[in-house]
Amino acid sequence: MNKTALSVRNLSVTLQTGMGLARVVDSISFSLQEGEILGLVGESGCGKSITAAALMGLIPSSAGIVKSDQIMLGDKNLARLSEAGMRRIRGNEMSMVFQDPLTALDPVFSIGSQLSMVLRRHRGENRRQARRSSIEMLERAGMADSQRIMQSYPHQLSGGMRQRVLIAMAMASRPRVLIADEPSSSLDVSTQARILEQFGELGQRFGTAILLITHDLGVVAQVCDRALIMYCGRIVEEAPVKSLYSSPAHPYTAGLLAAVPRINSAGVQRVRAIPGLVPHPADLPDGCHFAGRCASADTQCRTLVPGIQAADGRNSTHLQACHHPLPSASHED
Amino acid sequence: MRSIVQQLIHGLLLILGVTLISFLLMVWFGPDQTYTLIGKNATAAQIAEVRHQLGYDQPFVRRYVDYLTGLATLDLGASNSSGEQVTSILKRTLPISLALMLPGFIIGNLLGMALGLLAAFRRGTWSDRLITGLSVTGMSISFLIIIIALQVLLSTPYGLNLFPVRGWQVDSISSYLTYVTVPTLSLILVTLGYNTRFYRAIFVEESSREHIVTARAFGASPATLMWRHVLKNSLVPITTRFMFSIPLVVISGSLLIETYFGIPGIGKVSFDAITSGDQPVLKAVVGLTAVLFVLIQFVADFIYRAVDPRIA
Amino acid sequence: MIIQRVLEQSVGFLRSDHERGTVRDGTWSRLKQDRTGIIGLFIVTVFFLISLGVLLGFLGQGWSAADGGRWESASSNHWMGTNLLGQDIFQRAIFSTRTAFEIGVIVSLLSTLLGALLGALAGWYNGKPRKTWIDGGVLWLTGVLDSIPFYLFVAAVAYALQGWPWAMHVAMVATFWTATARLVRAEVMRIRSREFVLSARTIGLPAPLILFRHVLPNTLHILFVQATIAFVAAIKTEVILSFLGLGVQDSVSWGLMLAESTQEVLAGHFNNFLAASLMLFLLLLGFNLLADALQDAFDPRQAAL
Amino acid sequence: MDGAPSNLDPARASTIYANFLAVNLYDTLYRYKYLARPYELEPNLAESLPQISADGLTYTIRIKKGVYFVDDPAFPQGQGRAVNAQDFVYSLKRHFDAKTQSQGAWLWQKRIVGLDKWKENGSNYQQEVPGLRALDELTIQIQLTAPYPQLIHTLTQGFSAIVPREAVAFYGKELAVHPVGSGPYRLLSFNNTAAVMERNTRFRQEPFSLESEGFNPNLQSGYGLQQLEGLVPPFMDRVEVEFIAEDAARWNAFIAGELDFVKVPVSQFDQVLQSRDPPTLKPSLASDFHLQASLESGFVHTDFNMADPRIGYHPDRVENARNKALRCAIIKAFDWEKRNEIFYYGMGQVFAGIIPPVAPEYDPDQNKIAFARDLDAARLLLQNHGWSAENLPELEIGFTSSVTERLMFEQFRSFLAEMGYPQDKIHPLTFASYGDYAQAYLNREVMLMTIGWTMDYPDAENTIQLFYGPNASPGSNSANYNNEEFNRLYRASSTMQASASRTKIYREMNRILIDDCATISGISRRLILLWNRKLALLPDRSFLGGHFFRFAGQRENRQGTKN
Repeated sequence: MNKTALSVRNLSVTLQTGMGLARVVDSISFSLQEGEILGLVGESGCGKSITAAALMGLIPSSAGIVKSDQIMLGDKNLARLSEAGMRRIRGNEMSMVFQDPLTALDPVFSIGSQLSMVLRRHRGENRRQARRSSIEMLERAGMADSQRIMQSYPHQLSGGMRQRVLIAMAMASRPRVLIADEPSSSLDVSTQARILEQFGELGQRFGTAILLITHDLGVVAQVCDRALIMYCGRIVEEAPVKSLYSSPAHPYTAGLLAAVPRINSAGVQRVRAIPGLVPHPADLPDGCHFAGRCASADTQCRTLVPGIQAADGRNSTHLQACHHPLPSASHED
Repeated sequence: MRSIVQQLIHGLLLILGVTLISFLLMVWFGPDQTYTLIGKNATAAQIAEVRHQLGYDQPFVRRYVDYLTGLATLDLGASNSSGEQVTSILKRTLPISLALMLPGFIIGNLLGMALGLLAAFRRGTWSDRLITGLSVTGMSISFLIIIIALQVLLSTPYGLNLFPVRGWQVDSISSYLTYVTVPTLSLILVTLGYNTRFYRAIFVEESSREHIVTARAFGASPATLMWRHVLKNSLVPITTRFMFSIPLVVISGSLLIETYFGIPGIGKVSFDAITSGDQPVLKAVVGLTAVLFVLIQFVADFIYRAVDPRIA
Repeated sequence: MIIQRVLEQSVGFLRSDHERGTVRDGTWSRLKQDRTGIIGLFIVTVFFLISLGVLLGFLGQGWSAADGGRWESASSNHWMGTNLLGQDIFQRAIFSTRTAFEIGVIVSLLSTLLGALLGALAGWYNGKPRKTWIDGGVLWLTGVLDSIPFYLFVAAVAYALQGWPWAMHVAMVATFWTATARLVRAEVMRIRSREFVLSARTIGLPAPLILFRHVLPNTLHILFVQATIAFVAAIKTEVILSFLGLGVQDSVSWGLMLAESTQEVLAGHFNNFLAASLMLFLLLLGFNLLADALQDAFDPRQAAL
Repeated sequence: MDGAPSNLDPARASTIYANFLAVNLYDTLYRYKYLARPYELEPNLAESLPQISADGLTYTIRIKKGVYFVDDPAFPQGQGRAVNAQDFVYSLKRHFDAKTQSQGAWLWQKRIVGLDKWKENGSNYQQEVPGLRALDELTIQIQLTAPYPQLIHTLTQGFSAIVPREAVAFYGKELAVHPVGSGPYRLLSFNNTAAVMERNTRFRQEPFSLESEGFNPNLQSGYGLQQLEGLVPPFMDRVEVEFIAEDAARWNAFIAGELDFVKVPVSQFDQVLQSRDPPTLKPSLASDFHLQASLESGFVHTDFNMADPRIGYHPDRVENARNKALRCAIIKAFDWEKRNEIFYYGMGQVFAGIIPPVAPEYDPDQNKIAFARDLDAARLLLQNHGWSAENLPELEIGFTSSVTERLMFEQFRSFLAEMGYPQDKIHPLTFASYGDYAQAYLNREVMLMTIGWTMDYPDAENTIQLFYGPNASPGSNSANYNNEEFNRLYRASSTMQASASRTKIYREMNRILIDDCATISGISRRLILLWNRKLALLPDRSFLGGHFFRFAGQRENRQGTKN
């Protein structure tokens, strides 16, 4: 099983911000295999969520411009699809789970009606069928008294519950691709863990490809197969999780990793935060956007945009975009 | 159950307050009708006589309590100036006011909702700007200006001269329409600006909620978003506005329109009552408005529970 | 001295407080970007200058001199013609600007202050879990005032205070403050649970100090907007009251001019009506635009919607 | 009609509007002749003019036989019964029953033997009043305490209209909206914007006679009255009276053809009139409408409150003189011509004192100087009595705040300003309702008050009593004027029948009053009435009052008329 579920070529998003036009996503490309969980990692404001919205076609033309060579979902090119066409895709072949389950559900409709609404929309089921299959879904999502949940309203459920409901909703129509935007960050640790496990299972069971958007490398390590590191709208590194953690090639990635507290034989390591701040998307520096915060940056970095390329000394699927990539860790030991 | 009891108490307190304040203003400090009732060359004795009949010589508490009991037993007494029973006055005038105000009130709100919805839906586009711009303009025109202008334009030789200048000689649908048109138009024009703006704000607020994005992400069509999600979520503020402006529109609004167009509705009657100091009428109008308010609060509360599960 | 440090801290919190809806540097810049807002501000300023000119005796002093013929049409010495008495309508319209500002400023100032005070007290002593009589009382009063038909109430007050030139103002203040009070109450309840307030309380600062030094300043955005709204409402109400004969007593106002015109327009004399309604409309428009701009400027989130 | 009656109870029909309707819904013993001018009395319900005893104290009046009240649930089986003398007695007694809240009682107070006493004893209708008795079914006898020449005039007014006791018992206060009378019309509907009346089919059959109504062919032809000769009033089956206080609105309703008869608002005079003197209609209107321009039966005057030491009587002789000078100066500064021009389209009639042109005792060649403006003389007066911008008192001028009243005030202020009276020393004292205004000046709290007086009968006694000392507030002498000589002359004249010598006394009193500068007076407004040429009619807004309704006929067959 190595079919490509989603492949994106040169996706760019330009938004109208208070400080003028800003290119918040800058011609990114990546692909997503069936059953794979791909992490999209970066600090807040780096364009992760916008990417997700753009993929779903949720960015209104009044708000910004979305450009791309192609967004292939299976054999459909979403880039060419009309709004009506997209509507048939959304929540059907490609669906999304949001960060804050508290506000993501309509407070005045019962869980049941919201679930079955989706089913009736996409599968053309009638009320009864939709109701039955919703119940199944909730149970599959591991919720015991699904009957009660069906009748209850969002405000009556816990955060974790709501998130599970949302996931159930997202999986309702067995989508090829599921985009999860910080699905667990608003939940307490234990719930977080359970939610993430659920993703794993889903991936296995339906071969759904999952794009997991997060700022938390811990989460990535926990569930993802591969990860994309995003900085200021660009992908600066793409690699299988192992290789990424063992030997990051981009200084930014290294910085992120260094900022994650971890415990090893040497005891608790001191956290080193990346110096400086993320520049505002409306006035990005030329060349490598990270140059301003990078120790090893030179004039080349400040003028020339580094292309993405194989990171030498690492396995072929490890790509990076830096003029002065870090040496592969494997060489050292 | 407890909440209903609380509401009852709250309602009673409200009625008590309204009646007390208005009694103070309109009755205790209000205009003294004695001198409109005495004839030429009245003697001090006759004046005292009239004051006594009007009950002006009673102590405050006594008069206030009488008022409340009268209100409670719906025994509203008779008008001082015409001698007509207040209840029959109300029976006569209230229907007129309703017939006069309701069309404008309802159309005004529906139109406002429609425009607000359109503007919210086309947020940021030229049509939105146009609508909001017009509503601000509308809000900046005084009621009186609108009335005068419309009257000149529609009911005088200087304009189209289509409708009667004033009055209310209604005995058929057609005559009703001729008399109600200009007032209704003025009422709509006056309220439309505020309504549109209000409803737009609400719809914008609701349509910018997270769950709307979710719904979109699950393939909901714009129509579904607006009619299903936005509208249902907006029901609470809408009902509130709608319900609570009823008494004010029927009394305050009709007061101006009816005095200007000389229409014998509750508004004109209560204003005449103020100017002439016809206290039985005043007391009845104010008292009943307060009661109406409380009732409306009950109804509104009921509706809230129906539309929003979060309000338990 | 420990107290000293914590106090600084709490004030520090206040400074670093970047919750939405508090007056801060961004406001003015946002306001400047708002074209319509600037237009509104401009109109209002012009009118304000006019009223100042009247106040200082440069403008509209001839408002009461009856030196023309009856209902003269516009001419070089009577720019907008004359009214029944032969008084210069233009002068009267100009002079009325002062009247309008007099009413607007007094009413909006007092009603907003009253609303802020009572609202703040109610919000502060809302004292969850148990309600206090202050909060209850204020709520009750607002409820009561709001359920008396407006014009009826204003008229009644105007009568109760027979002939007294300030009757109208009192009536309006008495009704306008409730809206402000409600908003401020809500806002204060929101703020009082925020950490800089909590910290200020934990170190036992006297409640009034916290309320007026730390909490109320954070409701300024509401007060500004409410003040402009009250201003508009005041001017509009004056018109109606003057029409009903309860308004301005010993002066001239657009309301009075309109009242005069109600009898003239149907006889084909439109000058009074045109002059008054034009001035009135422009000023109200100016204020409404300004009010919107302020709202947006203080409340970017809403504006962004 | 330009105002609304609040009340149709004859005992409270104090406004001309109420009176208009009252005399159509109820019967009065007498009325004035439809067409005869000056006014002549004519028996109405009474059979003939009263027999008056030599001492002028005893009046005996017989009423017509077979006159019936309209059918009404108030009567047994709803059948209107015959009107009898007792009904008149009862109706007059009502005025002296506190429950009635009479506004007309003053007409008979202390005039009729035993009537005031009857009231003191608690208004018990079983009790006889010696001065007011029904000798039999149809004969009334009235005993006066002193000769009261105006008595018979009072019997033409709505106040004296005849009310059946059954109706009072049945409707109580509500009688005010359920009139039950024996007049030419009966009420169909009534609210504060309109009253609709239909012909009282049981009204007595009295053919219309030009001759007995005092028809004057030279002046009164051309109104189509002749064709009514011999017909039986009321000629109209249905009369709608709309109460439209707002001038412009009333006028537009008329222009729009909604009304057949209207009192033209002053603001419209220039739209209506081709020429002022004599008043003629614009051709455009003349084809459809008749015009009648007549003086109101009353006048408007502005009184100084003589009880106020700042402007009126002052204990100190010098101050008293200074106040008088101030008053006289103000009077001289008052520009009647301009007032008349602006507010009455120059068609009112200005006169000096308190005997208005409509009064028979009016002196047509009185000297005009008395009301001519003379600023210099005014200033001189002030100077000579040491008045200066600094020491002039603050003036408070009272009025009910309506647009017109306010404009009048502003004009008054500008008059005084031209004399040199500092503007900022002249203040409006506004009252939101007439009641409050009346209360204030009847309690002597108003410095200057403008008052309109409508005469109750064509006899200047009715206006002269306005300044009779004992009538001071709360009586109708709101100026609180009190002059010994004046009072003496009034008492002397009050019992005299109309005569040249009485007229002489009246004019003497008028002179005294003018010399004392107690009032700025006065002007009688010109009423311009328009009515549709389809109507055969000659209306009257003064003493005849609503009595003319019954004589309104139509030239073509067209149902109903609106007023």
